[in-house]
Amino acid sequence: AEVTVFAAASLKTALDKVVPGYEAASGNEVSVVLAGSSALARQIIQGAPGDVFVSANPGWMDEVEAAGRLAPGSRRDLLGNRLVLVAGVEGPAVEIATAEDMPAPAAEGRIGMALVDAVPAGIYGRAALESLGLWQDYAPRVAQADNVRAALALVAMGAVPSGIVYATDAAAEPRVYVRGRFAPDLHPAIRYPAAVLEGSETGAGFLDWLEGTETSAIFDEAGFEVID
Amino acid sequence: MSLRVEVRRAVPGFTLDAAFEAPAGVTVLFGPSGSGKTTLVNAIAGLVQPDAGRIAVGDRVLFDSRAGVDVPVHRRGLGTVFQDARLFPHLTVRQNLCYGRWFARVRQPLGPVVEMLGIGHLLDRRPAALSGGERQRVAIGRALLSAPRLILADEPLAALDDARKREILPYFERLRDEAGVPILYVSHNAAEVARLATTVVALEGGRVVAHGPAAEVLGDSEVAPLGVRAIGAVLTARVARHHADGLTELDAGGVPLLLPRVDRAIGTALRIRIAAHEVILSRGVPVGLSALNHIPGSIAALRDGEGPGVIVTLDTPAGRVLARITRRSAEAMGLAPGQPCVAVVKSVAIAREDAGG
Amino acid sequence: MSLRVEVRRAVPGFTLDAAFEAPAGVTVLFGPSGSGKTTLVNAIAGLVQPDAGRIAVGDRVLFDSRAGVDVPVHRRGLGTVFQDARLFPHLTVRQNLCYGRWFARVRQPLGPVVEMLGIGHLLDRRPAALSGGERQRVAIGRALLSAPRLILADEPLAALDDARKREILPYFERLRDEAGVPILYVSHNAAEVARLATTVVALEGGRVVAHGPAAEVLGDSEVAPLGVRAIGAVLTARVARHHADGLTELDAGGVPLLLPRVDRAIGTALRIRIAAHEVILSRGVPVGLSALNHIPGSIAALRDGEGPGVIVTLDTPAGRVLARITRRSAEAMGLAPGQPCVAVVKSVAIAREDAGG
Amino acid sequence: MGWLGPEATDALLLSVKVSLWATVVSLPFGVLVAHALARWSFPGRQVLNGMVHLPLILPPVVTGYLLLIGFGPQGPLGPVGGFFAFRWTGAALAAGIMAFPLMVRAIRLSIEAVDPGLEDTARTLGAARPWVFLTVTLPMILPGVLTGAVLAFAKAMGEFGATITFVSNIPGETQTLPTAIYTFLQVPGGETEALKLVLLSVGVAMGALALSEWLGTRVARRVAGR
Amino acid sequence: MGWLGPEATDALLLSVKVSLWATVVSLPFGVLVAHALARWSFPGRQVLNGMVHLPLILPPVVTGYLLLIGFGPQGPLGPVGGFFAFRWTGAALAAGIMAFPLMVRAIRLSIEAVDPGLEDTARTLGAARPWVFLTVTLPMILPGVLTGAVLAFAKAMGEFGATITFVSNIPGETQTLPTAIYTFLQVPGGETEALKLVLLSVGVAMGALALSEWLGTRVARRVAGR
Ligand SMILES: Nc1ncnc2c1ncn2[C@@H]1O[C@H](COP(=O)(O)OP(=O)(O)OP(=O)(O)O)[C@@H](O)[C@H]1O
Ligand SMILES: Nc1ncnc2c1ncn2[C@@H]1O[C@H](COP(=O)(O)OP(=O)(O)OP(=O)(O)O)[C@@H](O)[C@H]1O
Ligand code: MOO
Ligand SMILES: [Mg+2]
Ligand SMILES: [Mg+2]
Repeated sequence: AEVTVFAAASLKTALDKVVPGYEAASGNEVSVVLAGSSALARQIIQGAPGDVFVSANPGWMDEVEAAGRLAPGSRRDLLGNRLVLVAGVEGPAVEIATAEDMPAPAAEGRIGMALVDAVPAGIYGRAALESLGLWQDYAPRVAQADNVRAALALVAMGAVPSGIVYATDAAAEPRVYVRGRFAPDLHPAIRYPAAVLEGSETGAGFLDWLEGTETSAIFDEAGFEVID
Repeated sequence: MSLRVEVRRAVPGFTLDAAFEAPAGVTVLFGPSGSGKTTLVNAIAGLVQPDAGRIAVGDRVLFDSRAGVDVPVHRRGLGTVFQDARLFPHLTVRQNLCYGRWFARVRQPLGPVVEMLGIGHLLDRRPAALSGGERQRVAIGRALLSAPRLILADEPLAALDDARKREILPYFERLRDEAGVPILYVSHNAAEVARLATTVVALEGGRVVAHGPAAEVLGDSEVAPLGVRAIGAVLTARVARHHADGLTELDAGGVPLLLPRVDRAIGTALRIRIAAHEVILSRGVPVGLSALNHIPGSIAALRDGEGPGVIVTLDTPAGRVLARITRRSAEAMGLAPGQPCVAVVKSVAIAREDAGG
Repeated sequence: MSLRVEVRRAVPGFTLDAAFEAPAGVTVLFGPSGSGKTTLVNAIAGLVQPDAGRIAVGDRVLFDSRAGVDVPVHRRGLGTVFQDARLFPHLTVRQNLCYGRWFARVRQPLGPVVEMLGIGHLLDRRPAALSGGERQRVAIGRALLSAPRLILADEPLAALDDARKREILPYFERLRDEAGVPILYVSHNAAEVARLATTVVALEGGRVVAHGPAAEVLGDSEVAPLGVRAIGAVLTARVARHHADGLTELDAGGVPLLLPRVDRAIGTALRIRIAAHEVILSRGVPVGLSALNHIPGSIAALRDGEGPGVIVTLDTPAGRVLARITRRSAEAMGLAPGQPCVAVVKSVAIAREDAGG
Repeated sequence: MGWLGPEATDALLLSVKVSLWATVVSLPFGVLVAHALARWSFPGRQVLNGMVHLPLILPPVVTGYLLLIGFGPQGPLGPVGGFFAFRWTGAALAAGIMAFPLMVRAIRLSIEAVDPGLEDTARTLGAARPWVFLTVTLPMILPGVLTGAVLAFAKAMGEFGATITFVSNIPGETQTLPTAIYTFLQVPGGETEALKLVLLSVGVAMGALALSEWLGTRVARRVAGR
Repeated sequence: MGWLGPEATDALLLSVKVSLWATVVSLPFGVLVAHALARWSFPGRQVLNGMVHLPLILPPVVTGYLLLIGFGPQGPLGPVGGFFAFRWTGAALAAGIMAFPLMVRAIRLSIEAVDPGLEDTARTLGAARPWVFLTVTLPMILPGVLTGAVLAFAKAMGEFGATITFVSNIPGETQTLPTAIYTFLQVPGGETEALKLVLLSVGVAMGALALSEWLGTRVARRVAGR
């Protein structure tokens, strides 16, 4: 049987590692369709043939659910993530809970973020800065990229001194250094909801596999918080 | 089959308003540069739409503004040869020639046309590799091969040298005489006009200023539409004998005329043109002169021409003959209407180029 | 200033290999369609590169394959008039005319050229709104106004009617005589050749088949490069008197010749052409004839021409005169070398068109 | 193509297939529309012109979105949606639409350069307008048509936004080279893989371009008879 | 423009500014490159041709990345990077580069349609090649140049991928209409706002298109003297 998984593009690395194990165990063939959560959600609403949807954004999962495209009761929060402040220069990593905790690289030059009104990582980041009371200050300096990977690339290439990205992205990019971790309560919880799509026969099995211990290790290694 | 044209068309700065009838044969349209010849040809071809008028070839109405008739260009069955050759650059000469044939009612063989136009060695070339004259010859062949009901030729020979002109003119004559295809022929060249024209239409400033059978229009000393040098008489003669020394004797109303061999059967009617400026007048029959042709007659009129010239109209058994001489000679000779007089014409002055069948 | 040309250029199917020298004045280049005239003109203009050769105007070497000289087109200082007018479509007639002037060493006034060419009413139009002839006239004006060192004219008058031709030719003559600008002039037209040519170069199949002063080449009964009709003598004469009746008397080596008024000062030297086919021979001085000009002389040679004709060369005080008559007349008159004979030429037969200053 | 890995090979082959179909199928329409815009006058000419250019003006994502909605189950084109939705045919459609303005412009410009006098002459020789088009205009504009086709092909090879929005990024079905590149760019360290694909895509498109230049010169020489 | 809200108004004005600059500044280069490709022969002609077309072939994001790397601190163009980085000038650069192939193609086609005989004639009349170009070729290709410019403008108005990747999305500085549209499309329920901006953008580009058609006909008529 085949399993088509619609997943937010940022999950690629992890899913690439998960899939072979599942295929070996189940004998099913998995096709991973990667794109922005918004594009995937719209396509699912328009009838895209899939079995599982893993969104980087609860909002878009809500939309899909409202459109009646989810297998009832199959939605769950699969993963969580942390926001970090990365910089091109090495230094100690701090926990950021107040404005004073912000590391030096963020104080000057532009800050790379994903679109602060549209892309989840950007929305969370803006919320965090607002909680810290820094948004007014930082807003003019923010360079918004169309996705969080592009924001990270800005830092990696030295185009900006610092950026706010997911911990998972920072972990895999050798050219950047994590200089701060935002306290989880500064922004709404970062959740990657997953669900089986309506009418799918193979989706449930794959979703269960995603929650298995073997996969948890993979996600954990990639820097995600595995939610039980 | 005759062509009837009645066309009005105005563009800023120029109004064409011309009506004429062209019987079978060649109707030559002439007039100074900018007089509207090309515009008229285009209107007949259907390439420009007249503001008003009617155009018919025989019974076939091609355009009638009142009846709302406007036959599409490709149904008009006209062969056109334009001033600029307008060959299809992407086709070889052979393909250009065959283009009209694809659509023609009748498929003529390529051979005779190719040979007549001397373009056999060019068949596989493309137009860009042809000289100006070569191009024009191919354009003529292309039009001929489309088996048209009427041929529109807009100065088709303007770019050709004299030798080629002499070679191609007979084909137009043959078309006129044998195929019965009417030809509307734009030309500046007096010799071409005289040789080809059955009917002459003179345009000036978009209007017809003279119109009628070639003999009349060209023989009328008051109408000099081609300029003084073009005045001349057009006579009809029959081939009487072919002499052994290469001369052909014509009989023009009883008057023998000698000219270099004309390859026509004895008895054939020919039109010959005697240009007024090539005629010498003599009081009596001249002796000891190299000119062989003497046409006796009596003076019908003396009319002052342009400059120091006088145009003398002579009534002769051969028809009206015009002579352009100086006023000084006329006075010295005491010429007056009613007087007998002999027109002296060198045999070779009735040139082949000016004699047509 | 003279033009020296020596050019070799081969394209598949055609090889141009021509060398000639053109002294000051007009050098007419003629030959049948496809003989390489346009190719030669383009080589001189610098628009096609010869495979080998040398081209120089006066001291100025424009091209020399051995010395590696190849002056860029725009530095050659040549005025060109092409077979197709090649006007700039985006410029008005006025702007077209001024184009060459912008770059010219000398700024001639527009007025005289515009008037001479009769294009005053067209100045604000664009080329697309001109007739074929109008376009060509503008092209001529444009070249003239660029104040060139040498004018290259590739059949500039081919598209013009006779009246316009007659108007424009004098300007080429004036250029030749007054400005000392050498002109290389491609033409098919015998009258143009005779009138303009100082030197004649005949091309055939890419080779020079005849070359020399116009009087020689055109007066040589063996070289008939323009066809039989073009044979004629070119004489030099001086304006002797202007008569009240509109005739001008010339003095050609003591022989008086009358022709319609020539607007030149008394004493001016003129070249006149007497076409062989327009000459009538008479054993004695003829009487009672309208032809005014009698040139006495003696027969130098009798040569069989094409067809039934004979070409008679007459030595006269005015120079060599050629007459083309029928063999029949020659025999009837018993003509033989050494005999005295009179050439009879109608005054108006020495036409203005064929007389140039 | 072992060094590429099976996914990349799939993406490459799919991209070429999608781009070829997009080009070939849209070419007749492109010629037709270009001819209409260059030579006919009819009501709605300006509207047609505008519509042809829309994909150029709109951000590709918007075009993709409009296609998604249009061919969706509720969309006006829903009935044929099944043929395109989330299939390579849809990718070809998206690529074809995005490339269409380029194709039309190139062809239109070359039509406008054809001397109408030649077309007139063909008509006087008995050819009805469609024949004139086929035998005179079309052969003369071949270089322009070729240019238009290659531009369209190149554009199709690079099309990303509209494709991924309309038919997603399904490996083996709609994952073209550009979407594969995007996927690699989404993961840390994917740049090397992405670069490989970029070079591949550039190679193919440049090859097409060079071929077209070469063909174009030959065709132009033939047409001009030089 | 009250109904638009200040951000959308900013984006609109910025888009127009960026697109105009992109078009105007690249136009001379476009004409030059088109002329070189159409009429000169020199070593590297094919390479130049390929480079000009690269932005068409590459997914826009890749072009954006290449610009980012090229103008980055370590990039070969780093020294002038400051002029472009995260500024509207950079947006104009990205848009200009993306639009360049369209511009060059349009102009090139119209240059190829100019009768070389006319240029030859101008040379015989004393004009050196640059003068010939300015006084004969350029005026005759004006319709093509206009077409190229408008195509480039329209493309620039719709350019998104390369722009956001190169200069990010900084409201008032680099937030063009397409990025604003993208932003709205990313959030559930943002379609209505996005649609508003799409219509706006389409309106501007269509206006430019219509203007160019009108001008083009006039210029063509003037040039052809009809
Ligand atoms: N599109 C146009 N707009 C304005 N005037 C025009 C247009 N086309 C032609 N004319 C004018 O119409 C007149 C007739 O032109 P036409 O080409 O018919 O002349 P023609 O008799 O063929 O001349 P030629 O012997 O020089 O070829 C000319 O005065 C010309 O200037
Ligand atoms: N590009 C070319 N390739 C091959 N042959 C050519 C090319 N250009 C010209 N020719 C040939 O060269 C010869 C000379 O052509 P050219 O145009 O110089 O003749 P021309 O004497 O000017 O003729 P016309 O009086 O008809 O204008 C012709 O036979 C022509 O077919
Ligand atoms: O994968 Mo996302 O939708 O760019 O956060
Ligand atoms: Mg005309
Ligand atoms: Mg020639």
